[in-house]
Amino acid sequence: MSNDLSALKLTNAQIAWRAAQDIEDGAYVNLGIGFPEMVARFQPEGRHAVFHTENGVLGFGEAPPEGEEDWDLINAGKKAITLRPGTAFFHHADSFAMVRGGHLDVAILGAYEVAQNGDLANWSTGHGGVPAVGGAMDLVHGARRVAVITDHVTKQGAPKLLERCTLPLTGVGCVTRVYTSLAVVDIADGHFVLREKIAGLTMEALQAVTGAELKLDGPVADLIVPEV
Amino acid sequence: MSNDLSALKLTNAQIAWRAAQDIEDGAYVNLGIGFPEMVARFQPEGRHAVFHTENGVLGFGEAPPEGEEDWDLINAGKKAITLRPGTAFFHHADSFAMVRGGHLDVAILGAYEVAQNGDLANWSTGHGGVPAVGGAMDLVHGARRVAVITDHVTKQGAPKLLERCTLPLTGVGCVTRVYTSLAVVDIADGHFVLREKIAGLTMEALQAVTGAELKLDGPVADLIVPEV
Amino acid sequence: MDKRIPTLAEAVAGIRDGATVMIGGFGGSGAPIELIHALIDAGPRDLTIINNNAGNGHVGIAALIEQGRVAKMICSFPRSADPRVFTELYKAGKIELELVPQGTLAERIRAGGAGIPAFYTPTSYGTDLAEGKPVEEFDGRMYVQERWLKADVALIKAELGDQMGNLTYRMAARNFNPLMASAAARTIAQVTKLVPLGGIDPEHVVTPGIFVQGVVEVANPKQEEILNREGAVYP
Amino acid sequence: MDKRIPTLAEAVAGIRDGATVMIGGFGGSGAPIELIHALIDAGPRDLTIINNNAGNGHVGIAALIEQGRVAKMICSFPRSADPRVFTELYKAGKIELELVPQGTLAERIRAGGAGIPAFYTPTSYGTDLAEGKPVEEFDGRMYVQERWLKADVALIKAELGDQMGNLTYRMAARNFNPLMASAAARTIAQVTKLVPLGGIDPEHVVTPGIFVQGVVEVANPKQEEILNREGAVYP
Repeated sequence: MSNDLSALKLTNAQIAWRAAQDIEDGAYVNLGIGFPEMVARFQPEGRHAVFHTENGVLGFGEAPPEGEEDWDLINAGKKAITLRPGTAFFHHADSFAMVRGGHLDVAILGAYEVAQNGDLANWSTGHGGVPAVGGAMDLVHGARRVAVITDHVTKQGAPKLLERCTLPLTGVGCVTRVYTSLAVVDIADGHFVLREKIAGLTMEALQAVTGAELKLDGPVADLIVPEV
Repeated sequence: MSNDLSALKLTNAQIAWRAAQDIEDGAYVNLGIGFPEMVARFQPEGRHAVFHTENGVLGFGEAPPEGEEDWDLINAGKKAITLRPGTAFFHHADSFAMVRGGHLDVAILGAYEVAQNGDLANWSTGHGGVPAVGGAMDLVHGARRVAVITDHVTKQGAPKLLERCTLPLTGVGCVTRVYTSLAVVDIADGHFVLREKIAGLTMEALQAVTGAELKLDGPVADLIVPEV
Repeated sequence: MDKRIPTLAEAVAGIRDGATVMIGGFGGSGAPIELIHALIDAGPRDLTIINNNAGNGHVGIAALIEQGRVAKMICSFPRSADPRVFTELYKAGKIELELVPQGTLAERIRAGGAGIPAFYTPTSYGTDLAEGKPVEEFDGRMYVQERWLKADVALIKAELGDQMGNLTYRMAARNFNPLMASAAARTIAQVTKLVPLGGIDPEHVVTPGIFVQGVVEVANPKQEEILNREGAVYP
Repeated sequence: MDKRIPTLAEAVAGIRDGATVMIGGFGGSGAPIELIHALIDAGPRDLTIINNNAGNGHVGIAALIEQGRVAKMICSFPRSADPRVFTELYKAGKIELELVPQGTLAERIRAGGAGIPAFYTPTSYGTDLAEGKPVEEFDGRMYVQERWLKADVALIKAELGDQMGNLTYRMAARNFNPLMASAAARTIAQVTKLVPLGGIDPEHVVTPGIFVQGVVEVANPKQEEILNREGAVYP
């Protein structure tokens, strides 16, 4: 990845902000562990999503101040959360009934790789280490809309948007939109369709760091994100 | 059936009394709609079974006085019941998880026919009418012990204990003990094994009203039941 | 997010001819009588109704059947103290019946809500009700494959409800209601008391709001059992 | 009927070498730390442990693993803030791992409790975790067949408990606990407060006593998260 792209690209917080703009008021949303959790901070004024966590809480609030954690009240990332009016508790089978049964509107997950057919790899780097899958394989086949937020390329500069995933799959044909540090890309009919890209980034430069063809279908908007 | 047998035979309440004697203290018990419900009245002194009803109540009490019914608090026969300390409510899937998952100790059901291989027919007379099965097919494959209480013969005097059921089955090979108006019969290895019979009733007379061979395996006790 | 609906008529609006409708309750307990009567008033026909029973007397589901709105019943026990309405139409061949063992009915509905398209149960193996269904052996025992049940709409009855759709139930009136809430594209709950957000302890929520699309308050709901003892007829 | 057990040692007595033990909790919330430590003291080996995770730090399940008692873990996420114990043994090939997607793990346990020997889920279709499992198409979509999970013993943590074994939980500490209660031949619950019969509203019971064989009071239970922040080590 060139120095130019590094200067242009969105921060993780900005990617999360962009993803948050597409969440409707009242949507039921599951945010993956780690980076995706950041999306909750950027709900547009006047919209209130209802957040679901795999370990059995719906409609929870943000993290408590340090020192005020109740470690029985955590999210799937084992971080402390808080109650809000309307929160509900339930067991794990009911929690995944919500996931698998198609009751979530949106799941937003991280990715190692996303393929143009919607395949996602985000649970195993394939080599050594302890494999751990958590709820990702359930989420990708449950939520009505499965979106990915990710840097456009790996730390080594290799594309993460590919013709075909090389790492072990989390799910087949499940992702419908990818928010990256450079672009917003839909997946439709087995192709990446570019919707938005960073202003000042040429199509050629973007395509050069993308591992599969970026198709066009209508206008490409500028990906404009505030400092957050 | 001879007049002699009619004079000797147990009343329904007495059959229920006899069945109740085999229910251990603390057992989880489901009683079928109608006649089997009577078993609850005859728990031996000092023993307390916990009664389950398909519509989502465990550990309930007897019927309330007339006029004090709460029709949201009913059993599977749609009769009013009462709360006891320790009662729990749950939905139908959890209720049948208890049944199907093998958590009930005993289910006691009525029967049209019972076969020597343990097959039970108790839900359909086979001709016309509206078929209705309720929870019987679940109960026969769920409880650890499935017992039947029944008159030894039909109203027309025909045997109800048969080599093979003629009516549509409720379950295959599920019944392990039958309490009749004349005898207590176990089902083991595809045979009826006589355990108790009314005093004064000859083996021949009993066999004559039974549609399959009554085997012997150890002593046959007198079936002695108080006036109830 | 506010799922409150002001009137019963609005609550059942949009249920179209031919819809599959789950209706909560076991006998009269937990039966959403007011929603059913609103459905009768609304007029859709050729409905497939999923309930444990097939109505009793001349109110609720029995009234819906009596008005000729039901093409098919999926239930476990279409007999009751006064089931004349269903019985007559059934014997006349004017209503279809899919008879399902009660535990299988509950599990099929739960499966519909939980995204489980099929499961195996020992229930009904070797009986007429397993005819035509795949069977499989697990650990030396035979089981019947059963499919999920879903619906276009679920009409349920709850006790407390808030504007997010969180619900509690009253005693044995819980029965099929929470399962059906999860298995329908659109679930409408009549609640005896609408409470402010936070009015239900998060530990006591039985149906989380994610399963509910509309909540309508019916402050003094009728009990089918009492209506029938009074000889009530709807409409 | 009185399912109360006076001591933790008696509560875990009889768990034999080679047993399959479900242990409730998700991370530290709902983890029955005192029961796990009593199990360490009791000494059985070659255990198969079913839990969402594989322990954290040097207490609870991590301590059980560290003491060499665990032959196999069945879990969805054997990584944690400080998972050294499991990681080292796993890399050394000294502990077996069956990795199960979290929702499938929950559903398999529920199926074990509910008498459902197998079910179909879309989860893991087309991935390495579906290898060797039967697949089937329903309504044009592919699903993986998964089998029930059962255990000899479940060790769970609850909030209130009565002598019949009725239980409530505390917030997100509910997680796998009610499911595991239903899926083990013998379920032992540590409860933070033992209440008299009738002390739990029948509407608020989460685990009905039929799923519980023993209840032991642990009045001020340790929280794994806090123990680990203190650097605790067991024994």
